[in-house]
Amino acid sequence: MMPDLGKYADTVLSAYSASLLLLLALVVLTILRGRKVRREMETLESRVKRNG
Amino acid sequence: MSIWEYANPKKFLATTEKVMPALWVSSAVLIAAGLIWGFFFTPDDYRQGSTVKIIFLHVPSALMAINAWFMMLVTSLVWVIRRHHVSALAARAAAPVGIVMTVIALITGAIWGQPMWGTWWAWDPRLTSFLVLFLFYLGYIALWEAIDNPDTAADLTSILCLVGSVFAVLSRYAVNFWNQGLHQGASLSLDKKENVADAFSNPLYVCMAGFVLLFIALVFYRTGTEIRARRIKALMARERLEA
Amino acid sequence: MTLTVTDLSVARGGIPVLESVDFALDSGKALILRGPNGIGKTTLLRTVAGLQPPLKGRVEGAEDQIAYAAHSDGLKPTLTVAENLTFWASVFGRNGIEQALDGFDLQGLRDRQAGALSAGQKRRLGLSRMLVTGRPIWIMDEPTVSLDKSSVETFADVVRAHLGQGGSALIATHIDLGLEAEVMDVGPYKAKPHDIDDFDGGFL
Amino acid sequence: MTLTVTDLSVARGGIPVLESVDFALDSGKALILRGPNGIGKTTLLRTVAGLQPPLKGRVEGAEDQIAYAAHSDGLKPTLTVAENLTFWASVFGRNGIEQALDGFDLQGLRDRQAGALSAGQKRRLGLSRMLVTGRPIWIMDEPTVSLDKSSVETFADVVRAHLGQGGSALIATHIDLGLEAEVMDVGPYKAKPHDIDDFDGGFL
Amino acid sequence: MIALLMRDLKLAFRAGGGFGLGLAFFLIVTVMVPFSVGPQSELLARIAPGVLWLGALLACLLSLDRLLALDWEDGSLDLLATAPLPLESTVTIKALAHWITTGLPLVMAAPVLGLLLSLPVSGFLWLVVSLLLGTPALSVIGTFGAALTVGLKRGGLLMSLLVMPLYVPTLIFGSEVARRGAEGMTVQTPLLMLAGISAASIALLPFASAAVLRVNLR
Amino acid sequence: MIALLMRDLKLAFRAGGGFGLGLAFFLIVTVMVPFSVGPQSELLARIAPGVLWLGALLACLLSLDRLLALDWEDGSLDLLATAPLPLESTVTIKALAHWITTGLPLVMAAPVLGLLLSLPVSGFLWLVVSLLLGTPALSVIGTFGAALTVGLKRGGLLMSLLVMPLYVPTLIFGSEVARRGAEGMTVQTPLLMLAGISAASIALLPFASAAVLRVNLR
Ligand code: HEM
Ligand SMILES: Nc1ncnc2c1ncn2[C@@H]1O[C@H](COP(=O)(O)OP(=O)(O)OP(=O)(O)O)[C@@H](O)[C@H]1O
Ligand SMILES: Nc1ncnc2c1ncn2[C@@H]1O[C@H](COP(=O)(O)OP(=O)(O)OP(=O)(O)O)[C@@H](O)[C@H]1O
Ligand SMILES: [Mg+2]
Ligand SMILES: [Mg+2]
Repeated sequence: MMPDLGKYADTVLSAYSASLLLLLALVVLTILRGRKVRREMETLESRVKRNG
Repeated sequence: MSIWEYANPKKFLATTEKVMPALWVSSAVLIAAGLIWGFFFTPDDYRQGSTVKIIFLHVPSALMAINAWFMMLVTSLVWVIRRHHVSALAARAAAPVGIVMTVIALITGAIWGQPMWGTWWAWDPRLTSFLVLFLFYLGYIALWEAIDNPDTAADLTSILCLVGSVFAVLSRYAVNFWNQGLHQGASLSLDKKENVADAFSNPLYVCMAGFVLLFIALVFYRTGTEIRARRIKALMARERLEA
Repeated sequence: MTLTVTDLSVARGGIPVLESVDFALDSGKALILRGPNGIGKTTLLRTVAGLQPPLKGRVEGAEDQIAYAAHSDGLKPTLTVAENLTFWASVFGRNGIEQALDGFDLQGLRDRQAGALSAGQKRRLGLSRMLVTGRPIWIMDEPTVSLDKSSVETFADVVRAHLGQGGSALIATHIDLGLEAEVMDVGPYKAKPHDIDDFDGGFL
Repeated sequence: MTLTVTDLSVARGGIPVLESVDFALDSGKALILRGPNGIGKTTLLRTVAGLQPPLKGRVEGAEDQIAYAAHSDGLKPTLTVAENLTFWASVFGRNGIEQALDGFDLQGLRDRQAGALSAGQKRRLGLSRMLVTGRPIWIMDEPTVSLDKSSVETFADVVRAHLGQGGSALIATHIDLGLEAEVMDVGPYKAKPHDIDDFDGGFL
Repeated sequence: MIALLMRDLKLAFRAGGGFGLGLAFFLIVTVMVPFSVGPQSELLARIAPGVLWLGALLACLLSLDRLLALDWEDGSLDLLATAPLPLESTVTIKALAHWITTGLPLVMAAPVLGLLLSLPVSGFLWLVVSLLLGTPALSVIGTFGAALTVGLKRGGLLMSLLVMPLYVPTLIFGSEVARRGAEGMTVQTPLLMLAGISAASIALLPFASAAVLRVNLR
Repeated sequence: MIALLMRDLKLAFRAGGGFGLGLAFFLIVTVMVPFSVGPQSELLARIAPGVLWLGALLACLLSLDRLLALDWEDGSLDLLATAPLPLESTVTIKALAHWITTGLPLVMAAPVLGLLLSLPVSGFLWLVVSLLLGTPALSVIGTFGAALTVGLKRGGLLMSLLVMPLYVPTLIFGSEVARRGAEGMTVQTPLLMLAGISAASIALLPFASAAVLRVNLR
């Protein structure tokens, strides 16, 4: 399954893991903040509507 | 029916809401496919050994790092000229994505450099100009964060983006003049002599397409978030007026 | 030389504070703005003076006619009183600061550094700056802050003399200046909340 | 808990401005200082508050009893109203800012950043700081600058309540606060020019 | 006291509060060195420990001018002086907040920047150790400089001028430790001196700073 | 216009006005370099042109934050904006005043400091020429940065962050001229580029600065 990376295994694997980690972190943070802001906006909208 | 219609925040939210799932899925599929293809099913390079596999992350991220700045330049111009709020917010949304891409290109490059050039870092022009690009991103983001008033921030950051782009190009030339480099030439160019072998180029194209889609997805989503954040600010201000 | 403000809406920090303000200020007249703290007087004055763009509406007759006195006086603490005034006079292409010094009773402080003045003395110097601009329309934001009773009277005299020479003045203040001037309460112009479903560039 | 000032001479920038000031301030009482601009009220208050040393004379009963409100309010523009007050409360080892917020009608502005307040709102916040210190003697330098009429009344009410609880207040002001308090004109204490032959430590 | 520390940290982390800017300055100075002295990595490796120390010192220095001046301008210092907190603790806490928001991030960033300047592998450990020992001294000494110049409008540059000579011993011993470390030599003597300077500054300077501040307030 | 220039110069020369402080900073940075990288004169000679350019650049940068911020804080900028002077000339004059009080003294002091760092004799001429051509660009670019951050309390460090990358081309070509000069090589190409950057910045950037200032004033 795993291809033979030879003597550069560390190099290649660390490059892949660092990059994927960064990408994942970017996506996750983006979505978390998006959700939070969306929730805040909805509560605020309903409150404002209720108050007139 | 002009594209400026999408500059209305509500319309923008409604439209992107519809295409978001497709964007997420297709970018994930393309990136996964490209990386798996590249990682498991390409041969080692005769000179670089298995390190050549890093190219599937390195080149797409470098590409997007530059293109993200370019997109910010365009949206900043649109804001300066036509004053569409969504445009300014899109620039704001793209900057963190761009800086992460820059960091990925720098990190993968540094890791790749260790076995190939025997050093993590060299002051090669291409590497150096990427570092300068990183600094531009940093300054741009810091300026957005430092200013309260969103319209002021949009105006200032877009002028910074315009002036900064000119100076970024200038630095590219300066750096080229200052040091001859170690780095690869443009291997995907039409100049066949330098070109990467076909075995690598196809999965590379797939990865590049995936990164482009991921960038679009992230920017759409983040722009939506920025729009909502602006609306929260405006709503709170309105409440204040009533109080 | 009339300053006309038509249907003016002004915003602070991106938020509308006053809407549809209308007034005209003829030469020889003064207009006093009143209203509770935070209603938007400062914002209105800055917009009329051209320091910030209006949300809506127009300001006419202001171009190069206005001298503006804000909360802060634009004084350099290391320059003397006379040097400060001379600078502002020459920026406005004029010379002669004696009249300004006399007007606010500053002759005795003439060679004192501005940084070594008391709060009220600084304010008097800041106000005397209006006299060296040679501009006909004076816009002043709470000009009498820190002034004692007699200085307030001096100030009123100077404004009266300015009006007598065909100038005009727009003043925001909380106290009674003893000027014979029209008074406008800005309270009624307070911006009304927008309809929140109208989700446009203003994000409301 | 009486604040006693005996034969106090104060100087600003090395130059004596007021001489031989005497007064006593009992708890439950307020003393209002008046005098033309530049006479030395600010200097006197800073000396009494212990921020600068007197030239001569003594201030008794001030140690750790004084809360001082200067021209500037010590507000951080990036902290909210509540955060600003909470900070000052804990510096003085107390907690609970509700009463201060209520006193100056700031509940509605509680979560607003202090930098986004109008001049009068800032001033109200600065004054409400006095309430969270828990100190009995309030020393205030022109506290009502920028305040509108109704805020001045609120302020007077707060001071009255403070006096009622056994506190005292020393206030320099040019306007009429509507407080039932003793008024002291500092004019007569103006420092007389020394005899220039008397060439001593003061170089005069 | 904790309230003051918390407030200062909060202010630093708020938008425009200045957290991370010292770091950014450090980064930028380091990046600019190759632009100015040229890209040869053998030359860069030789000057790397010195450049990193100098960069850290400048970054500290530049973030000092907001340490007390902001509190002075808005009147907070006057009010703090009448508060029940002794001025000695106030300045100590301010120095601590400065170190947490500036010194500590510099220490953590230094190895990454060492990479950029081709610092030899053997040098990383001692670079970090020397910065960890030296930056607290930089903060405390800097607080003294800030207290000296607090009354002056934009005293920033004057303060740099006053503080720089005071920084000389710390800089000499600190960069000596880093340099010897990079060259594989023994670091004991300069390390002890550095530790001594730090300890003495932290113990004694706050009294001087408080005294100076008292003079400036009146 | 002349009144504004005169006032700015007068303010700079008054006590606490900041004249000479940029110079002092330049001096100190240069003096601290041997402390941090070690005293070998052959090494110092090699890095001398670069260090002098970097020092000059930092000195310029640090004196920028008082360029507009003081006028902003005391309300002068508001008043200047309502005066009959177009904002473009105001910022140009401010940049000029900055150059006269900071850039010019740096140019004149550089040869002396070159001596301290054992700069080769051949290097002095081109060092001075490159600084003379480059410092005006530094002032104009810096004015843009100062205008961007003028509304922020103590925007000093943020300003450094924004301005530094903009300084990169000037620094590269400037120090390249000085370096080549010191090594006796031909300097024509970088010299032309440096002159071009200076001329273009002076011609165009004031418009950007004025635009930014207008945004900040409202
Ligand atoms: C931190 C170090 C590095 C940085 C910042 C960097 C940056 C870049 C950039 C900006 C590109 C251009 C992408 C594009 O324009 O499409 C690129 C492409 C490339 N890099 Fe790197 N690189 C680094 C290190 C390396 C190393 C060590 C190697 C391998 C020895 C390498 C191999 C390549 C290859 C093969 C390409 C594709 C060339 C092309 O299509 O233009 N890079 N890199
Ligand atoms: N930066 C800001 N962001 C958001 N709102 C602000 C900002 N600055 C001021 N405001 C608000 O705008 C409103 C108008 O302020 P303005 O300073 O014009 O009031 P004013 O009438 O001059 O009050 P005062 O009499 O107290 O000076 C106030 O409610 C204030 O809280
Ligand atoms: N730094 C200084 N050096 C010398 N004299 C000064 C200095 N600062 C203020 N003065 C002078 O000291 C005197 C007292 O000033 P002070 O500020 O105490 O007056 P004040 O009564 O508070 O006036 P106001 O009502 O205007 O606030 C004034 O005449 C002033 O000109
Ligand atoms: Mg106001
Ligand atoms: Mg006073």
